[in-house]
Amino acid sequence: MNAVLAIIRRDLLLAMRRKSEVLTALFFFIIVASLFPLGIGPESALLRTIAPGVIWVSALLATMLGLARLFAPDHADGTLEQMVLSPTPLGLLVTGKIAAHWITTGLPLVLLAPVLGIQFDLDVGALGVLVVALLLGTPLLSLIGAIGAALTLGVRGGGVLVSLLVLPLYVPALIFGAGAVESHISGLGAGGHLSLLAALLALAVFFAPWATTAALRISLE
Amino acid sequence: MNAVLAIIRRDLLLAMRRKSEVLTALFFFIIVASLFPLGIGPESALLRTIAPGVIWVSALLATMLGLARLFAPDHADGTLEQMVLSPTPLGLLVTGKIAAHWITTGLPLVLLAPVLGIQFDLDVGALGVLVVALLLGTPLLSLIGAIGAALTLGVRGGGVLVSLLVLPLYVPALIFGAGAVESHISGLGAGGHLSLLAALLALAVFFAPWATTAALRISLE
Amino acid sequence: MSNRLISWFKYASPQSFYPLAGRMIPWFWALTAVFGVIGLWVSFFVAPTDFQQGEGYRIIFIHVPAAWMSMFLYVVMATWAGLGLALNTRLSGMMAQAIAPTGALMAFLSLWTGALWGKPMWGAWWVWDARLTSALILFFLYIGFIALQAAIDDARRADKAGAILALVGVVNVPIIYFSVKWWNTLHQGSTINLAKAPSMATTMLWGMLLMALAFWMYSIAVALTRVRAIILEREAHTEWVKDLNEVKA
Amino acid sequence: MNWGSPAEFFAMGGYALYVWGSFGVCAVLMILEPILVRKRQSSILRILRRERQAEILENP
Amino acid sequence: MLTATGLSCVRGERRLFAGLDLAVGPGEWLHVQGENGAGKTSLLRILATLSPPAEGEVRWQGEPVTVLAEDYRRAMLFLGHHGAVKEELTPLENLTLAAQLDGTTLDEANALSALMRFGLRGREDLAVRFLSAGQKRRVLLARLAVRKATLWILDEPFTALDVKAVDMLSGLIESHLAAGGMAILTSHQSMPLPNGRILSL
Amino acid sequence: MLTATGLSCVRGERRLFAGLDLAVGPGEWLHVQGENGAGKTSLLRILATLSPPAEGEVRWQGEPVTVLAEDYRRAMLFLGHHGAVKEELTPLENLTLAAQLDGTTLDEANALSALMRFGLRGREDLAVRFLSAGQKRRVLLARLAVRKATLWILDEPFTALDVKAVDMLSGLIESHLAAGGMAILTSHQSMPLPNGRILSL
Ligand code: HEM
Ligand SMILES: Nc1ncnc2c1ncn2[C@@H]1O[C@H](COP(=O)(O)OP(=O)(O)OP(=O)(O)O)[C@@H](O)[C@H]1O
Ligand SMILES: Nc1ncnc2c1ncn2[C@@H]1O[C@H](COP(=O)(O)OP(=O)(O)OP(=O)(O)O)[C@@H](O)[C@H]1O
Ligand SMILES: [Mg+2]
Ligand SMILES: [Mg+2]
Repeated sequence: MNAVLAIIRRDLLLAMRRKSEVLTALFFFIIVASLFPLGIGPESALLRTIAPGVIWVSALLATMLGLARLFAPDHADGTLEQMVLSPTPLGLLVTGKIAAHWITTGLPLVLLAPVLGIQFDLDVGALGVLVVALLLGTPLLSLIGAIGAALTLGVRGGGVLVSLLVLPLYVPALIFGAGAVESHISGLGAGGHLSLLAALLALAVFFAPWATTAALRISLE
Repeated sequence: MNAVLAIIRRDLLLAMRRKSEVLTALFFFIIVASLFPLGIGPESALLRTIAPGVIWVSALLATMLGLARLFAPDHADGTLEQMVLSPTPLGLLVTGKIAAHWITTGLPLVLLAPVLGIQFDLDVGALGVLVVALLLGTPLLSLIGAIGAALTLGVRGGGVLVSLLVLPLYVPALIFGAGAVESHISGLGAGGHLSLLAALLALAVFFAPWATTAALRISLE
Repeated sequence: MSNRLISWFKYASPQSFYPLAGRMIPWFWALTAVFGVIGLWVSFFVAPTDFQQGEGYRIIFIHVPAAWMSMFLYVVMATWAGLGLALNTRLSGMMAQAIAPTGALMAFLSLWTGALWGKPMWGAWWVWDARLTSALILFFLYIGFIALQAAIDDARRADKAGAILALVGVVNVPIIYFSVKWWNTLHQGSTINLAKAPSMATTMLWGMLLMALAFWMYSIAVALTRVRAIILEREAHTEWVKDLNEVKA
Repeated sequence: MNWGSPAEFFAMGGYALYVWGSFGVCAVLMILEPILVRKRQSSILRILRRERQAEILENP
Repeated sequence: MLTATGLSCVRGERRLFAGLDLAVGPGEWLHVQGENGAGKTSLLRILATLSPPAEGEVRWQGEPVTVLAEDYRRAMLFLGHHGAVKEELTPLENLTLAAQLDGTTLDEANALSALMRFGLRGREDLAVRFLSAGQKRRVLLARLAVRKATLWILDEPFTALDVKAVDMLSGLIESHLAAGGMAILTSHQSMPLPNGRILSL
Repeated sequence: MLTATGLSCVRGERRLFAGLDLAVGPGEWLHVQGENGAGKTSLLRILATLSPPAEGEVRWQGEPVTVLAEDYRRAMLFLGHHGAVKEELTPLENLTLAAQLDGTTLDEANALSALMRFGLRGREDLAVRFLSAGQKRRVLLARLAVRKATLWILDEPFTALDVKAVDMLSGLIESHLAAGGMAILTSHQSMPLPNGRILSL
């Protein structure tokens, strides 16, 4: 347990050192979401309709961009080798790393999403649902993404390959996440979507660290 | 001139070696464009309205992902140092690299865009305008992107930082590119937008390699 | 019991599977031809014209088999991959690798034929229908599997990494399917629902089944041929490969 | 029998483009795939034979 | 006591070594020698359980290392070609965090004294990326002074080090051996250490 | 003839060296010595025009190198700590493409013979990432044999090389000097080359 906290602390410290990375993921999120009004035009009714989808897709992409940072630096400088050789079980260390990834990538997105929602003219209730959906959804994205990041580790062109592996697996999160906001807006209530999202999250918490650990061991072989 | 061809050949050879990278950038383009309907909903009238914007934003993002590959590998393994020290003027080598980047990233996007257009139910005329706009726009994206890639070289977290620098610069390309298709659809004719895009391209061909070279020298110092 | 286990493992070694596959391939090609010819004959000459869709419906005779095979092959591929991970047999990974391209081909064919069908029927090449969308995602999963394996040089590592991806995919495919379905019904976007396709004449069903059998046999034949090539590539340095008749010749 | 003449058969009741487009691409791909696989097989066999030849030459 | 029997290693089509036996007991060290590309690094990675051998088995105190897993990893310390130091952290942070990941804690005083010992005085708070090639290497080697392990597996530990640092490091290895430790090293230069057995690949 | 006058180098708050003068004429070589972190790499990078000096000036045949630019770069070859080889290309491709980027062409026979000379027979067609540490280094050094340059600036060229390769490389440097070339080297080991002047940092 101590080691998990240590690795979270370490990754947060590293993130502080290269602050620009964390901030840039955030700005990426904002910029991508803001590109749409530019590409599509300013009608606010149209924008309100597409808002949940656009915000969620932007969150997906921002998370995905951060995945390259998840294991690759540790792999390149040999730290990952040392982790595998460490007496602490690898699974724990991996869980710690995923948690740190969520804190540095997912959490800021959740906090920032309302601002974007306001840009797209969403009302307060919809903003609340958006935040809750992202709060459930972003850890899911980190967990699934970690599998992809581990699989593509040390593979040439891994940085782009990971998107190919991970984006299709993100589809349910996207559908339920954006769906929650949409069905709230259309008056149907977001409960169903949100509980499905929570169920997926529970499933992923259980399986993803295990699959990630297995994938890491394979890529180090 | 010989050296330019040599570097284009070298970069294409490298791209062949890691074929998966080029292909994956393509699939990234397709997947991102396909995510939007999943986030927004399947109504085809709505989708047709947002299609040009979505396709252009996806092209922007796919190009941007490839930027990390533009100079970073050469920088990491010291090849870039050798290029700076090479008797061939750096500007020529840089031009070659940008050309190779467009051939491996931009050109495939142009060829694939009609398929996406069909998914979004665009008609044949609109598809034609889309292709022409991308044909003018993607070299522009490569040229502008190269400046960003050079500036963020060797900077920690450069991979994400580059998106922050480059995406705002891509806005004019996005507006005129997506605008061309939209104004064709609404019957206004795409000529104005396309010629603006061509003008931007001419400007960039002139200035971007020069700026990139300067930026490269700075980041190597 | 123990006897059967041993012989099973014997055929799980590439060395004994290679000739066995060689002997099986012609039979599967023959079956492909037989089912294919009868199936085509039924689809074009026996099955009646559809009263709603005219002759255009005949696409169904390849569309549905391709769609079925694309889903079935994914499960088969993941099973082999999982076996490889669990039992550490070399052949399993090679089988998974051999099946993937054929699976991707089937997924592509179902999309292609579906699109060519949709145009006359719905007036659009593509709609974001639940089934179409999940078929598209399945295609992406295949491509991801192939790209991952291609990107890893070491064959054993590629097998294991691919296996994990395939297994994660197998857990996800149903989730994706249902989520897409739900997404689609909520929006009530598409006007035509595939599930409400016209009830089929028995001859149509027969044609479809025969073509599905032909596709199935085809997939087995191609996968076996490909696995033989993979075995040779991977075992090139072993003695038994050097002693093969086709190498000596 | 549904068809009066070959021409009718090829016209497919006006759906020729779609039906033949489907069956055609399907046929092409399903012929191409085995050919490519055979090529892969024969190219690895060729390499193996060449290596064997070289080995024989080196230590007769 | 580390023993390995019948180890063989295949890379690509190439068999690097086969039927290799070795044994290292308390107080002993093994010098793995061989030309460039002979397979020294590959052997060390097998001994460290980072990659599996094509054939053969590695045993620690009589038990196969695959069975021991964690216990073996606790007893063993592997330092390879790679830095395994984070470029944006300082040497001090690198050292304390590495200890925490191993499940132990290292107080600042100990960490500082290890760094001093490795001649990094005045660089404790400079990010590692500013350090010179040899200084980076020293940060890595400082782990030897703080992590308790019985078996040291070091791949070319003397690379990039200046004369003073080489002396320091060999002194450290000697006292490790004197205390009953074991070491497996590779190096292309003659070793400034007595009594090593030599394994030629 | 390379001359430098009054060079000084500042990194962060630290002045690594100041008022440094040096001169290397045809047939001469300079051995830059110093502890880890003394500033050897920094000096070499200044001489190679990769970073500007804080004070002082570097001249080539009497002209400042900043003025000569391309001409100086054509006459000079710098090989640093970094590999500067592409991991996914083969040694052969690496060598020919490096030559093309320098604006010369290298036919396959010459490239192959350079590789043979560096003991890479049988590895010409293996991607560099599969090579061992020493083999990677050899691919880089093979450029010495194919690129014509008067001044060689080599940062720790003997790292990771085995005894045979060290002999080979020093032979190469000797014949370069005998032909009127110049060389500036760093190394922590004693150099297997005669007649070097020593510059201690
Ligand atoms: C790009 C377009 C299309 C794609 C990707 C697609 C995909 C699929 C898939 C994956 C299946 C198998 C599903 C299952 O058996 O559960 C299927 C079956 C079927 N499709 Fe399509 N389809 C497309 C267009 C169409 C069109 C336009 C029609 C009819 C107007 C159609 C009618 C059918 C029918 C009748 C079945 C058989 C259903 C059954 O046996 O249960 N499809 N399609
Ligand atoms: N896929 C492959 N095909 C053929 N040979 C390979 C392959 N991968 C690695 N090799 C060879 O395996 C060897 C790996 O050696 P290793 O890294 O263990 O050498 P080493 O003894 O540590 O050398 P050095 O002294 O240079 O560090 C090299 O000779 C390399 O050429
Ligand atoms: N920002 C900084 N602040 C303080 N010191 C710095 C800074 N950047 C670099 N240094 C110091 O500058 C020196 C760089 O030395 P350089 O890399 O030239 O050493 P070197 O002689 O090549 O050593 P080695 O033998 O280890 O390769 C190191 O001592 C390093 O600690
Ligand atoms: Mg080695
Ligand atoms: Mg140095």
